[in-house]
Amino acid sequence: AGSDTSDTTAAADTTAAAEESGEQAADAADTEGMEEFLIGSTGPLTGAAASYGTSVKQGEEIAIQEINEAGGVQVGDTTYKLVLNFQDDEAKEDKAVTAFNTLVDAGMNAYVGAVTTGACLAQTDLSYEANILQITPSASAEAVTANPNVFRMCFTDPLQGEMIAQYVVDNGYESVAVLWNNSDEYSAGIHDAFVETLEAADASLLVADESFATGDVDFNTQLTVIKNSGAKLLFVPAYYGDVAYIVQQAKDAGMECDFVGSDGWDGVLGQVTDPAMVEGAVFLSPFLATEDAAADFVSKYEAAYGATPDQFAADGYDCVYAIKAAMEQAGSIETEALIQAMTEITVDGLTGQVTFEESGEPAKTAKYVQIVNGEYTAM
Amino acid sequence: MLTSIMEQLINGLRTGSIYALIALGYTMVYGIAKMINFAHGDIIMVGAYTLYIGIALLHLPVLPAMLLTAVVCSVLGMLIEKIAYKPLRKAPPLAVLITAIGMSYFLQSVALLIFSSTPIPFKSVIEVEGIQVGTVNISGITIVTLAVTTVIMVGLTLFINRTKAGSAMRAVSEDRGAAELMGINVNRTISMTFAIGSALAAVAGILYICQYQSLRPTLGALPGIKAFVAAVLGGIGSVPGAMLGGIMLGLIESLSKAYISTELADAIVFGVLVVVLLVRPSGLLGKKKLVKV
Amino acid sequence: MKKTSNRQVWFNIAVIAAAYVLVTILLKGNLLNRQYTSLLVPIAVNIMLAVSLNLVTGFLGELTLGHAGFMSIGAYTGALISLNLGKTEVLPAPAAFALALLCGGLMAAVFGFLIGVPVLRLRGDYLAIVTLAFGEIIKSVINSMEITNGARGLSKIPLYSNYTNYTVVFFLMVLTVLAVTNLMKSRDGRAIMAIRDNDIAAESIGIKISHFKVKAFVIAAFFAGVAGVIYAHNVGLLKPGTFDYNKSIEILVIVVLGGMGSIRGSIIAAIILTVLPELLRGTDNLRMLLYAIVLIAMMIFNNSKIKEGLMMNRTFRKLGRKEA
Amino acid sequence: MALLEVKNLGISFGGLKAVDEFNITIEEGQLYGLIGPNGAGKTTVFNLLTGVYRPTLGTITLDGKNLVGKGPAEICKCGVARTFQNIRLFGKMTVLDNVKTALHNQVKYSEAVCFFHGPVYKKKEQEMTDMAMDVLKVFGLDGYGETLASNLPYGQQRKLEIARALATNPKLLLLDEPAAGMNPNETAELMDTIRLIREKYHITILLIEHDMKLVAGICEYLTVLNFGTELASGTPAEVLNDPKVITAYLGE
Amino acid sequence: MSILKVTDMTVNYGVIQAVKGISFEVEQGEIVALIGANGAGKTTTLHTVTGMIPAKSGSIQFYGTDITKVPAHRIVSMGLAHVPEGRRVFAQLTVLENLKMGAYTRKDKDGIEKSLEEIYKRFPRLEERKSQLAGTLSGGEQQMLAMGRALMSKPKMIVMDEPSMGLSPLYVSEIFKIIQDINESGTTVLLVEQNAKKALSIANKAYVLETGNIVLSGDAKELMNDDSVKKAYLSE
Ligand SMILES: Nc1ncnc2c1ncn2[C@@H]1O[C@H](COP(=O)(O)OP(=O)(O)OP(=O)(O)O)[C@@H](O)[C@H]1O
Ligand SMILES: Nc1ncnc2c1ncn2[C@@H]1O[C@H](COP(=O)(O)OP(=O)(O)OP(=O)(O)O)[C@@H](O)[C@H]1O
Ligand SMILES: [Mg+2]
Ligand SMILES: [Mg+2]
Repeated sequence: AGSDTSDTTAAADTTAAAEESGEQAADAADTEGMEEFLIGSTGPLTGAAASYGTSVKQGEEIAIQEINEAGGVQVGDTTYKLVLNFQDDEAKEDKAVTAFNTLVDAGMNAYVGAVTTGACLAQTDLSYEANILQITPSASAEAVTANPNVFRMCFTDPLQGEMIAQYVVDNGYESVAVLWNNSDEYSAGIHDAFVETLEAADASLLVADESFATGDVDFNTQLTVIKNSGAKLLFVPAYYGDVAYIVQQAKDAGMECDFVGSDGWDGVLGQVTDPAMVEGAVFLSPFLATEDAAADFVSKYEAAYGATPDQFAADGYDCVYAIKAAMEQAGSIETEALIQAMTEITVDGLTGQVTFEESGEPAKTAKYVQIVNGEYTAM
Repeated sequence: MLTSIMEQLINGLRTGSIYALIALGYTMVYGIAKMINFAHGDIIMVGAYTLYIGIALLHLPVLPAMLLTAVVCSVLGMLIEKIAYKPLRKAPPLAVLITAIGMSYFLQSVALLIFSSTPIPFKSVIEVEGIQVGTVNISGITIVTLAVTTVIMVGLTLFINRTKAGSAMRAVSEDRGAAELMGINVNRTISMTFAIGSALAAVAGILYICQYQSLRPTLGALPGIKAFVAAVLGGIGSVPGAMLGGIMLGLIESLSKAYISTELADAIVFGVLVVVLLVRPSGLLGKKKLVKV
Repeated sequence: MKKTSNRQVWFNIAVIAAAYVLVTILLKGNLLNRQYTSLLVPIAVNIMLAVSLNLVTGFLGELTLGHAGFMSIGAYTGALISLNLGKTEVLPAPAAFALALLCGGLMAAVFGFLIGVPVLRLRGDYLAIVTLAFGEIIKSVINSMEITNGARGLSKIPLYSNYTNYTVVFFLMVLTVLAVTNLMKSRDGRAIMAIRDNDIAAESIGIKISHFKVKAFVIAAFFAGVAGVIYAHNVGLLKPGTFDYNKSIEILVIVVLGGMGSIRGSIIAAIILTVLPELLRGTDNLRMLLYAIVLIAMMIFNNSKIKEGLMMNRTFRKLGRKEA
Repeated sequence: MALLEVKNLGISFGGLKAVDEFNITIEEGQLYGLIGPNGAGKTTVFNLLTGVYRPTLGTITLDGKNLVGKGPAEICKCGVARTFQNIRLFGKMTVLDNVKTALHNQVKYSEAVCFFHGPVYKKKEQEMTDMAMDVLKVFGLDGYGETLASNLPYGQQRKLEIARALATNPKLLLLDEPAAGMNPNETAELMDTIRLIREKYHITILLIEHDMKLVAGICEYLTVLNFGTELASGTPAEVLNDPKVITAYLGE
Repeated sequence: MSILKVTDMTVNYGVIQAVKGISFEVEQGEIVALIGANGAGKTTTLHTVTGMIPAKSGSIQFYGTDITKVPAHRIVSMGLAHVPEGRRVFAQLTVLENLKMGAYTRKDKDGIEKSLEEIYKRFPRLEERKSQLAGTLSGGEQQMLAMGRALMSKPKMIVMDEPSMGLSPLYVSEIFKIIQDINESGTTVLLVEQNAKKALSIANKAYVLETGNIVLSGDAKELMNDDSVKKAYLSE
């Protein structure tokens, strides 16, 4: 793979180049006689959700390259070189199963994935049976971590919903609207928890509850309803792709309410034609590309892929480092030892300092990010 | 309440006019070549990216960039026809449908490889002031889209019914063999149909991207399907029907989202479609096909 | 003539037995890696879907784009049954699964009957669009229902029909294929094909068009429903979005590639098109591109002179044998 | 009692009265001819008799049973079968299956048998094949059993259509220009065949034809249609010498 | 001068050979009849001549130009029109639109109008029904339309596939008169007919086709008196 040098654009060329340099680094490492540790990973590389999978993959690639260049992972007496095998699952459950099994066939040692919730849920029992450590970068439904071998890097949906509801109450908004994707479990999960928490606090706060479906690009109808409801704040638990359309059309419709978003908003600045549209918007994010801690990663990522990394890339990156930490802590690459070690490690990642509970959930602090002067700013 | 209904109607018009524009291309190709060109939506996508290349990368002025888009799409349409559909002229119609689906996958994957899956923001190149009707604002792009769609609809109707090339198209759509016997070059006629259909897709791509301002490889898929539905609603093969169907679809969508349920909006829209077709089995303006026994 | 039909039967039995033995050897001997093991059930599901769709599209001659809708009704009905009865051990697993299969199929058949109304009034592309609409309505309604858990879908569905139970799946697949094959060689099947070839003539010889059109839809829906139940109990997870028109089109692609009205073709195409994307895994980001190219190439080849030439050689050889 | 009685039949398309106040009575066993200029409404009469069109006026009774309002399938079950002016075969089915399909209401078995076959299936199918082959033999088509209907030459297709109609075991057989596209020799052969099937199957035949040799040769009674109404009726000798008929239809 | 010259032409449908190496010629100003039983290959021959299906081997020359591989639509503009078997009128187009379609290759507007008038004169029924959809015409009316449509291209030569099929006796005589008319006004005619007697009576020359081979040929009047022809096709 990666030898398709005939591609036409700059982006593709750099991708190929990055992969090649990765391979070269790996080749160099080979001569030092390192053992290989295969990290399997799946996510959508094609289809409508492709950008999320691609981000995770690229984040992982950066992390692996860094680790290998720094001499691999020292486990007891052996040094391991990390190798990534990323399979496309098209964000479909059935494809996720075969993608996962392909990785087992390839002899993977640990698994990072899946990127999307449905695909991930289809895999957790398989990884449990196959006795493989699984860390999902971004599958956020609660049920994902039910098996003891599964850990999660991102926040759960309900957690985000609750936190944002709290934010709304704390900041004294009197009328709030929510616009969510009813065919997406991420959006639905956050929405439900949000509405529940908000109504528990004050049932009169929520003045409009509108939804849309995956693939929709026109939100004018819902926005008109929201506008006419007089909401002062609009909460959009969705990914940046949808958000870009929503804020654009909200601006065109002359809406003046504040925006608040879930972590899916990360990357929204790269998606709007004019940053002014999202000026002042607040969203929850574990990752902030403008922070000093991320500077190194961001510059590497930009050099390799010609794009600013988003939350998905950061999650993928951190997952690889979590595995590295677990390997070192366990002093072994046996799955039991790795799982045991997961609850003992602390990863100082791009998405903050994180430890893992036995339930598989991450313990880390959420950051609110505000867009100020067209820049992401920590609050 | 009245303003809100007005506003929602205008929202419906806004999406409806885009559907209508795309549906025109669909109906045109369907009416003549008797095939559902599933790749039509993806030609729209190619059109959108071409405009982007013209303006953002080649720094062309707006009009030449649009022209470039139309040319690229027309040529692409003809190429697709030549490579993928023409070898299947004698095959059952469904074989062509499947090839069209393959073509749709193909275009999407090529776009994905070239431009990656991350959406690219793109600022509208059509700057037209909206108009204020009472308290309601109709955006400039909606007006432009409606105007363009109407002009195209009228032009296409005249072209098909009044010109020689148009009548050749109608003959080809009925019986290719007999058309050949009239001295009509069937291959060229079909090629031309695809060229025109794809040029319409280019126009749709331009207006679409100016309206929604974000480029992604899959952007043509959903409007493609919606427009197909619109074309059938209006009576597939009927040019005015495509326009009517598109606008109706937009209006129904908007009103059911606004006043019934956003969650069930799709179900309602399709439900209305089913009911309309049960009452008028050949769509709103479609001609009932006569079979004499 | 009688002899040949007997020979045909024996040949079919031999092929089925051989296929079963082959699968067993591959699995028991651990000759198949996990990737391909996990394809066994999807292949069977796709065969069932394609063969049942072929009944409507290939034999009855009506283009439908909503087959995934029937599949989803079967899948959800079956899954709800085994989640509520099987998992809570109200019923033993085999009984729960059998009930799930039956109810899934029947529920889908009921919807197949409902869609019969438009089928009787509409033709060609109008019908295609209405079936597409129907599929999307089902998706949309399932997505907003409480009992189906909306967009989050159903999970932890017991894996009654995963590869460890391939015997059951294989049996159901064979049953579907045989039922449809037999049907097409019977009086009902001839009536269905007659309607496809010339409905006016079919009516003129006393065939009730409405009856057989609805019947074909009901039967096809039933088997699609059963396939859906198997799907649900193989993946263990259901989401409404899985069953959109893209899924329907995927099935249609199999049917058309295999040849309209050819059951053997449907089976072969189902196997090829299920395995192909997996074979292309090695090609990384070129995968979908190659898939598209291969699909177009296969369609063109299927209708080309080259293939005609190959087939002709075969006919020649056959003719030669007959004479000899 | 007459087998078929049509009274005051009428239908119009748009403003055009295609059939108007048309009457015809056919006795059992008769070989009856319906002739008339192009566009006179002959095929339309067939379409009205077989339920393809619904008359705006008039009554049709077969064996005392009313046919108006019944669908084509039902009318077929009542015992009326037809062929079509522009051939309508089941093109992608074999010649044998074309005829077996027409036995649909003669030989029946249950749905379960359709799915699972078994001994009943074998027996009934064999019965159908035998019956179909019998009919095909009459038309000399028994050698073409496994040929696809659409690959037959035009003349054979016409014959297959008659065979298919016969297989439904009708009381009344309607033939729409059975000799069109046949040369005189073949027409002569066809005349023999028509006579033969009338004897063998004891049926009544109403046929439309422009070939006067055939009409004069086999029809016992004729009705001439012009502009949707009856112009003349009688024995061939009477009708074909009627000056009205000569100017409107025959010429010379 | 022989304006159509077919040499050793064979045509296949898949493995079936429908025409097995036939040769024939049509001279300027002639009416040539092609007769033969059902399935003899007459329609196939005509289709091959006008480029609708490809010849497997052999050559076809029209006015000295080799047209074996020329596509059908170009052959029409070279002046060879075809009245196809089964009429093939454009069912969803009106009668008038069908006729205009026949003049597709012509550019002389006035000439087209004149031809239209001539055709209406020949077939008054078509004028009565000029705005009716062709698909709803009766069989015979459609046959007239097919004929009129072919004439609209003002061809040098016209090939007709069973033009009298489905026509009433009155019109059969009329059609043959029209064919003679057309011929007298300078159009060469190649005629396939089941009504062999009528065909031979107006033809100059005739060929008899049997299972893909020409088995007899010669002067039409002589063939009319040939015993085997009499027996096979004229059956008195
Ligand atoms: N569905 C229809 N719509 C409009 N006009 C029709 C329809 N069916 C028949 N007609 C008209 O009714 C008249 C009678 O048609 P019909 O087919 O019965 O004639 P016919 O006597 O069978 O003639 P032919 O001998 O040429 O076949 C014709 O003028 C025809 O154009
Ligand atoms: N599309 C086809 N596919 C296969 N065989 C065909 C096809 N068309 C014609 N044939 C065969 O070719 C032979 C010649 O057919 P053709 O139609 O040329 O005969 P014809 O002389 O015109 O007969 P008719 O008088 O019945 O019109 C016949 O045996 C026929 O079955
Ligand atoms: Mg008639
Ligand atoms: Mg012929």
